[in-house]
Amino acid sequence: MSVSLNVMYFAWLRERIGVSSEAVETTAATVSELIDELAAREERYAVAFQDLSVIKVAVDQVMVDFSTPLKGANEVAFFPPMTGG
Amino acid sequence: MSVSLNVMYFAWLRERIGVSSEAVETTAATVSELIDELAAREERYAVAFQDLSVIKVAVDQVMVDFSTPLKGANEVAFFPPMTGG
Amino acid sequence: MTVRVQSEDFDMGAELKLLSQGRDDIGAVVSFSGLVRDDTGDLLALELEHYPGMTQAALADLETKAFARWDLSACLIIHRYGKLETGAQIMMVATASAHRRDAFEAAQYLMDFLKTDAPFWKKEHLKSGTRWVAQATSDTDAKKRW
Amino acid sequence: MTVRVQSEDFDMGAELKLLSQGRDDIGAVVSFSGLVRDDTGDLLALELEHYPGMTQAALADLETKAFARWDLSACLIIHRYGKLETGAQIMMVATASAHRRDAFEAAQYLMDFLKTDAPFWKKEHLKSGTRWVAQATSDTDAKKRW
Repeated sequence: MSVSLNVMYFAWLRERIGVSSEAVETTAATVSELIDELAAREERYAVAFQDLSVIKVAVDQVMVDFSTPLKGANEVAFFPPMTGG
Repeated sequence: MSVSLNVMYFAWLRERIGVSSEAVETTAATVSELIDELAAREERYAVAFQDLSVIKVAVDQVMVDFSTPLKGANEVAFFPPMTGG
Repeated sequence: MTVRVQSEDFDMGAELKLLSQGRDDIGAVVSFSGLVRDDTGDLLALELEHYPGMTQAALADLETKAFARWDLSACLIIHRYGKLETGAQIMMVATASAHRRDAFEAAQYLMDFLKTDAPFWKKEHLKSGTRWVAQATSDTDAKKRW
Repeated sequence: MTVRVQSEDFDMGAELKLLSQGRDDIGAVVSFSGLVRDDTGDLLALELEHYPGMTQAALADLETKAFARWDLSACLIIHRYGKLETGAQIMMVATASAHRRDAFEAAQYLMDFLKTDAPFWKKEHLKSGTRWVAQATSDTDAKKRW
């Protein structure tokens, strides 16, 4: 069963992928699977998701790890480690 | 040989002794001896210098301990532990 | 407990005044402000991006944790986004307490977590091009003491 | 490095602005302000006495030590004396540095030593009479960490 997610990208992830957010139809069960799906789409995604050690993810605005299930999720955001303050 | 000192009192020491500063002619060689001399003068001094554990002293505006010699000193100040800030 | 995320500058003095105004239980106010620094003489501007849906909640969550841990009377975080010049104010935190220790520790705690847990990203506009600021190891380390 | 000992109030915001004005090497400014607090509802005023000949030098000495120990760009201490009402500003310190850690630690250091090493004495004017504030054990203890 596929779900529709609002997928967001920030900072250099946004710049590499070229959009700040997009609607994604996916059958991915977890964040990891979603990343694999995206990376398989096009070169720009593959490049952006190359090194997962410098990527963080939030599901519905809560920071989670890559194994988190997407069941019931609406918004998934990918971004580099934060540099506020 | 006696020297002339400007002796100052602050906070409750000033209140107990009743003056904020006075000229003192003394033959005391150290701060301790000066305290003994003062305490022997009058009741108000004896009361003020009763508990030396709550009294600090500065000689020429530098904090010192009671054994410090008075040779060459001009100003001796007695006060309780500081409570700034 | 107040959190403001805005592009406009803020008036540090006015904010600090407001924090303790009309209160007689505050003995100590600590503030931190972060300014755009130019180490190399190469910086044209600093650009801050954030995740609007998440930022406010992330900062409010930090304040809630600080309140639970220290005896605080008041707390404020203001964080800007957008393009900022050298010397400009990026953000501020302020903490108020009866005692200085609580105010100091809570302000440091807020800063240490804000650096790595609030969804902001900095991009440097340099004479030689642009560069995304990487998270400092010293910042991930700083959190460990709490 | 600036020290001011005065009876008049001061403008925290203006002082903080001055501290970093026209400089691009400052990334972090930390300030502390101490206010007259009324725990019991019994306080009419707080009176501060100091030792004019010694105060300025004692505070300047603290700043010199802080500069020697941390990487500071600027430093300010303002301390008031005289009779102050509940809620009034008693004093402030501010430290500026490239990095927040230096600014935070130096400000705490200055406060910890100022509390017990600067020649100020506080007298509380209470509804029930007057009382000289005793030095807190927590204040003599606080210095030991440095």
